[in-house]
Formats: sequence, C-alpha cells, structure tokens
Amino acid sequence: MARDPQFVMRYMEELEQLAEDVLSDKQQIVDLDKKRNSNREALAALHKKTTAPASSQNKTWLNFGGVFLKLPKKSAITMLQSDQAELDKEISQIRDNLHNKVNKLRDAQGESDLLGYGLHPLSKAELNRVMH
Amino acid sequence: MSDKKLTKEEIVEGFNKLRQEQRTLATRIAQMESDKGEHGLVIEALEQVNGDRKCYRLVHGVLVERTVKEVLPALSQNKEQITSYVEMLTKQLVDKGKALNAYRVKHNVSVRGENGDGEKPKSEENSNSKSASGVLVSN
Amino acid sequence: MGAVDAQVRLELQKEFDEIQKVQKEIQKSAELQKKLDSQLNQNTVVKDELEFLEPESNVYKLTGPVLVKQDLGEAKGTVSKRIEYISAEIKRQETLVADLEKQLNKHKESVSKIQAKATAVAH
Amino acid sequence: MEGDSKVVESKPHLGIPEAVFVEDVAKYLKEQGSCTCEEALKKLEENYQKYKLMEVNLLQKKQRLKQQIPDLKSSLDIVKHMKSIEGTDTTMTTNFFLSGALHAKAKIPPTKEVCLWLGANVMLSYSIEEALGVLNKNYTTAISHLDSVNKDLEYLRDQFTTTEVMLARLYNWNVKQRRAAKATTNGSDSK
Amino acid sequence: MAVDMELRKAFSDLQMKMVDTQNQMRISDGQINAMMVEKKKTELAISEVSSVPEDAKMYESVGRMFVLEPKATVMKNLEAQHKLTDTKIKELEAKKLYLEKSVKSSEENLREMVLQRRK
Amino acid sequence: MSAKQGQEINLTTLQLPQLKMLHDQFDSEIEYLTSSMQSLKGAQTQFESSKRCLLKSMTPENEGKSVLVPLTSSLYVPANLVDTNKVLIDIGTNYYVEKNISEAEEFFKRKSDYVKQQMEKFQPILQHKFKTRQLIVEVMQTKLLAQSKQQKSDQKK
Repeated sequence: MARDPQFVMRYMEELEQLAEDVLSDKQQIVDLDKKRNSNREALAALHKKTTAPASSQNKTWLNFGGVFLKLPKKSAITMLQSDQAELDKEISQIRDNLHNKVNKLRDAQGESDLLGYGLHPLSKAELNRVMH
Repeated sequence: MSDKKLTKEEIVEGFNKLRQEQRTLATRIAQMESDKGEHGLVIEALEQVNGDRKCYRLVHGVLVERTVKEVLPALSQNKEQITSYVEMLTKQLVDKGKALNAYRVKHNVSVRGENGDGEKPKSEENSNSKSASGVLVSN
Repeated sequence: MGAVDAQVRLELQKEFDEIQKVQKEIQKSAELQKKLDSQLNQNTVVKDELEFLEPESNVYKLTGPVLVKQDLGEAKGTVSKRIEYISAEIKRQETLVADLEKQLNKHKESVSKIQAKATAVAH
Repeated sequence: MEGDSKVVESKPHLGIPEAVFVEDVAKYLKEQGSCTCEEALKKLEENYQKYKLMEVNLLQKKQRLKQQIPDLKSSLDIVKHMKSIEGTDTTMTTNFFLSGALHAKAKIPPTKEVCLWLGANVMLSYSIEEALGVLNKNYTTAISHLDSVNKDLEYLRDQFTTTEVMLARLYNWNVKQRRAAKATTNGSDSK
Repeated sequence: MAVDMELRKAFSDLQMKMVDTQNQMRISDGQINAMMVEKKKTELAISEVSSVPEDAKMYESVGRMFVLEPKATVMKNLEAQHKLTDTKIKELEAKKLYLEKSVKSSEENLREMVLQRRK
Repeated sequence: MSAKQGQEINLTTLQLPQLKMLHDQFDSEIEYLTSSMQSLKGAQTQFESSKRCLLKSMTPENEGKSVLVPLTSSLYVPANLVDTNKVLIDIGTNYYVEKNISEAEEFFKRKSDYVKQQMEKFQPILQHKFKTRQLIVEVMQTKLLAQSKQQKSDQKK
C-alpha cells in the first residue's frame, strides 16, 4: 500500500462525484418522464372528450400551478404538445450526457479494479442503479 | 433573587434559558436581516423604473395603489427602521452573550462540544436569505 | 481450536448478515405501510366527501394538468377501486412482515444455537 | 462537472475553503504551525461546524429556489399565453386559488397590464412584454442558481468526508502517541 | 406518618395547580402581546390609508385575492378591527388579573401548609 | 388507563438502561404526537380561515366586483369576480367538486370539526405520555441518587 493516500482520497472523491452526478441525472429523467406521462394522460383525456357528444363545449380547464384557466381545447392541446416537445428535448439531452458520464464512471471503476485498491465508493445497490 | 441556594438543576435551567433567549435573538436578527435584504432588492428594482409607474403597497391587509415615486421613500424609511432595529437586537445579542459568559463563570458551567461564541456566526451567515414569495431572485 | 473458532465466526457472521438483511426489509415494508396507510386515509376521506354529494353535482378529476369533468358514479367507482387496491396491498405487506419476522426469529435461534455449541466445545 | 481529469479541479466554490487531506499527521501538525494535536483537532472540529453551517444555509437556499422555480415557470407560462391573446378581445376565465382548498371564479378582461410581486409588501405593474422579460430572466437565473447550489452542496459533502477522515486520523494518532508516552514512562518506572 | 403523606400529596397537588395557572398566565401574556402588535399594525394602516388621496384605489385582502373597496369602507373596516383588538386586549387582561389572583391565593395556601407542617 | 398503577410498580423494578430506553421511546412518541397535533392545528386554522374567506367574499354584492386575482403566488392581474354563488373545492387526491356557498361552508365546518375531534382524541393520550415520561424521569433520578450514595459508601470502605 505504498500509494499516495492523497491520490486515493481524490480518486475516491472523483468517483463519488461522478456517481452522484449520474444518479441525480437519472432522478431528473425520472421526474421529467413523470411529467411527460401526466401530460400524455391529459392529452388523451382532451382527445377523448372531443369525441364525446355530450360535452359540446370546446373549452377546458388547464392547470398552471395553483390556478385553472379556461381555454379553448385547441390552445390547451397546443400548449401541452409544445410542453411535451420541450420535455422530450430535455430528456434526450440529459440522456445523451448521461451516456458519456456512465461510460466515464465505468472506466474509472474498471481502473480501480485493475489497480486492486479494493475501494468501495459505491454500494452494490448504487452500482446497479447506475449501471442498470 | 438570591442565587446562593441554587441547585444544580436550577443552574442548568437558568443557563438554558439564557441560551434560548440568545438563540431567539439570533434567529430574529437573521429574519430582520433577510427582510432588510429584501427591501434592498426591491428598492434597487424600483429605482430603475419610471417614477410614475403604478405600484402597490400592502399595509396590514390593505393594498393601496400608488406610484413608484410615492412608494420608494416609504420603503427606504422602512428599511432604515429595520436597520436600526437590527442594530438594537445585535446590541442585545452581545449583551446576552456577555451575560451568558458571566453566568457560566459564576456557576462554573461547562458546555460540551461547543466553544465560547459558537453561536455568533449564524446571524452573519444568514444575511443573504430572502423569502420566496417575490419574483426577484436573490444571489 | 483456532480453526473451530474461525468456523464459528464465519457461521455467526453469515447469520448476522441475514438478520441485517431481513431487518432492512422489515423496515422497508414498514415505511411502505405508513405511506399506504396515509394513502388509504386520504382516499377514504375523499370517498366520504363524494358520498355527501347530490347526484347531479359537478365533479372534476385533475388528469395531468387538465381538469376533466367526471360522472359522480364513475368518481366513486374509481376511488373505491383505489381503496380496494391499497387495502389489498396493506394486507400483502402485513403478511410479508409476518413472514419476515418468522425468518428473523429463525436466524436468531441459529445464532444462539451456534453460540451454545461454541461454548460447549470450548469447555 | 466536466470531470475530464483525474485530479479534483479546485473550482472556486464561493468562499468555501477546501479541506486538506494529509497522510503524515506529524507533518500536518508542523504545517499548522506546530500546534498540539488537541489544538489541531479543535480547529478541524471548528471547520466541521462551519461546513455544517454552510450546508444549512445552502439547503435553505435550495429549498427556497425549489419553491420559486415552479412558481416562476407557471407565471411564465401564463404570461406567455396572455401575450398570445394580447390585442384580441378574449376574456379569460379562471378558477383561482383563494385559500386552502377553496377556488373561486373570476373573469380577466383583455388587459395590457399584469402585476408582479416584488417582495417587501410591494407589487409593481408591468406591461405583458416587460413581465415576460423579467420572468424569463428570473427563471433562468433561478435555475442556474439551483445548479450552482447543488454543486456547492456536492463539493461541501466532499469536504465533510475529508474532514471526517482527518479527524479520525488525528484522533487515532493522538491516542497512539499518548499510549507510547505512557509506555515509556511506565517502562522507566519499572527499571 | 400518614398525615405527613396526605399533607405532601395536598402540597404537590397545590403546586401542580399553581404551575398550571402560571402556564396559563404565560399564554395570556403571549396573546396580549400578539394583540398589541396587531393593534399597532392596524393603527399604522389607518394612518397610512388616511394619508392617501380620496380617489386612490385600494383593495382589501381576502385569502390571496384583493378586492377593490372605496376608501371609506376600508377605513370603516380598519376602525372596526381596531375596536375589536381593543376589547380583546381588555378581556385578556381581565383574565390575566384573575389568574394572578389565583396564583397569589395558591401561594398563600402553600405557605400556610408549610407553617402547619412545622408545628 | 387501567394499567397505570401496574406501570408505576413496574417502573421501579427496571434497570437504569432499560429506563433510559423507555424514556427515549416516550420521547420520540411524544415528539411524533406533538408534531401531529401541530399539523392538525394548522389544518384546523386553515379550514377556519377558508370558511371566513368564503363568507366574506362569495356574496351576491361581490358579483362582478373588481379584484386583483392571484394567478400564481407572485403574479396578479385585474379581474372581475363572477359566479359568486358557487366555488370549486379541492377534496383531495386530485378530485375537485363544485359547491354552492352553504354546501361549501358545511364542508369547511365538517372538516374543521373532524380535525378538532382528532385533536381531542390525541390530547389525553399525549397528556398521559407526558405524565408517564415524568414518572420515568423521577424513578431514574431516585435510582441514580441511590447509586451514587452506594458508590460513596463503597469508597469509604
């Protein structure tokens, strides 16, 4: 164990930072995806209602934070769709980045195995989450 | 009150009471400081716009429509009041700290895991906090 | 002696690991149950409110960011289903915990058995 | 974090001092100005408390931003919509949040004016265009602030780890040192 | 010995009652303080509103909404509020006075008990 | 609680560490109950203030009235109050119900009463826990005192 401990410390920190970064990105994707799903649900509900003859009004209540605005269905749909497009973009952006980060993490940890430090900067569960 | 007959519990109780008061003061100062900061931000924002612009001020549940140039002086005055209030509270906090130390020496109270003025930094650190209701974003 | 000692230690360690694992699972289930309980509570409150309403009342369900009008009967049905589901899930968790506790006791018994055996050998 | 180097980049984290890690405790003590181990421990302990304080402040800030961001986003969305109908004679109907679980209905006639709450009990009237600009700017600022707060928190967490390790090292070293001292005095006694 | 026990019990009961009353007094104090602050704020609002020109628009806050009201109405409501806090303060002070008396008589009783015990 | 007497006797037979554990357990229970009480109290105040808001603003006189309406917590616009004979109530789990004013008033009253009832149920339990904890502390103190006396006399020997 003649390695420079300072190097080990920094290395550990580096790994942890990378892993944390990856985890928080994943969380963000999950959150955004949740939002996308609820938007999708809303869009489905809006489309369903247009086919229903009973509700002939072509307006709907759309929620913005705490307030509901009565909007023509058309505008509501457009707004939701543009929101979806934005979410799609954001998610794929994070995903692309994440791919790189995971690769980097994998590299870094592979090295740690090679060097045989026996470090455990990540628990198994965390590793699984990171690596799928 | 003569304190020659104080029991151990009473000494500790008195000490904790003083500490609690000190803490309350520190929190209050932090609140006021953040209030002051908020005033500063708003004043800054208002100074950049036309004085004739419509501007509302809420006073105890009544929202009055005024103009920027009417509201600004009131705000500055308010800020000054807060400043002097903070000064007063800070003086009280210092006095409280002294009283606490005197009490500590007199009754030979030792505190675990903390040193003399461990409470102090709080009021300084909190100075840039701000309430979330407004639209302005603090640094 | 040393070999026996090591053997015993290994066995004990294994049991302890198992115990820890089971305890963690019990804790997890307890947390889940707490969450389910509050969900059940919330839905029951909503159900009660729906029962209070006149049949022609306007009921809306927030779907995503859209407020969609829903038939009172349908709303009652949905909430009842949720309650049913949550109750079933709570029951499932309860049996799971009971099972886990059985396992836990078994492991604890093993530990005392191993320890008893070890002291017997030592003497 | 770009994180393309194997060395921890010493980015300026707004006045958060970096915790140092040293292998050789004796050398460390010398670097600290030849203080006793107890003094060094106390100093580290103090630093640790300072980090804790910073963490509390940062967490508060984060909490505030996390509240503010969705609110700004909603405001932005609404004003965007108002912009899109500006100049038409569209009356907006709203069910607004009045109190607790209570929503009431109001009609918003065509308007060129919105009010933004600045804080300190002051609300300022804006044209829609202007409001859009202010909200947009504040929204981006808030998001980037949240980002930097998160980074600072991560950085702070590393300083915690380093300080904890150093505390443990110093503590152990101190114990060993004392034990050694005791052993030598005991040894000389028995001679 | 048995008498002593009884006395002790009575003593501690009385003490407990006193502590309870003192707590209530502290609560009353807090309420009075809060009301005083409220009153002060109302006074400030009254002076602020009366300094505003008659035709200035003003709103009363209801929940999170603001409702447009004429100045006269706002003033009337503020005055009513002011009066209300005043009566509340008076009520609370009367209550506090009563509690004070109760504490005093409890103290008196305790003292007597101690004296009796000494005999 | 019928076990009260029994508990009292039981306590003195316990060892100090056990008492400490029991004390801590009561501590956390009390903390939990107190915070529940606080949130209940908060809920009650909210229902009450919602009711007051409702009665103050949702009146026929206020129909069409000029207001500044909150669209978010920081965005207000000039608007007119309409349909003051009914409101939309959030009854939980994403369900909203339209109610007329008296129905809404009843709703808030019902909620507030329910919460009050809950608090009344908790209050004696909390009180009892306080008392028991106090008892535990007393027993602990007596034990500690006895222990230190014992030690002193041991030292004298």
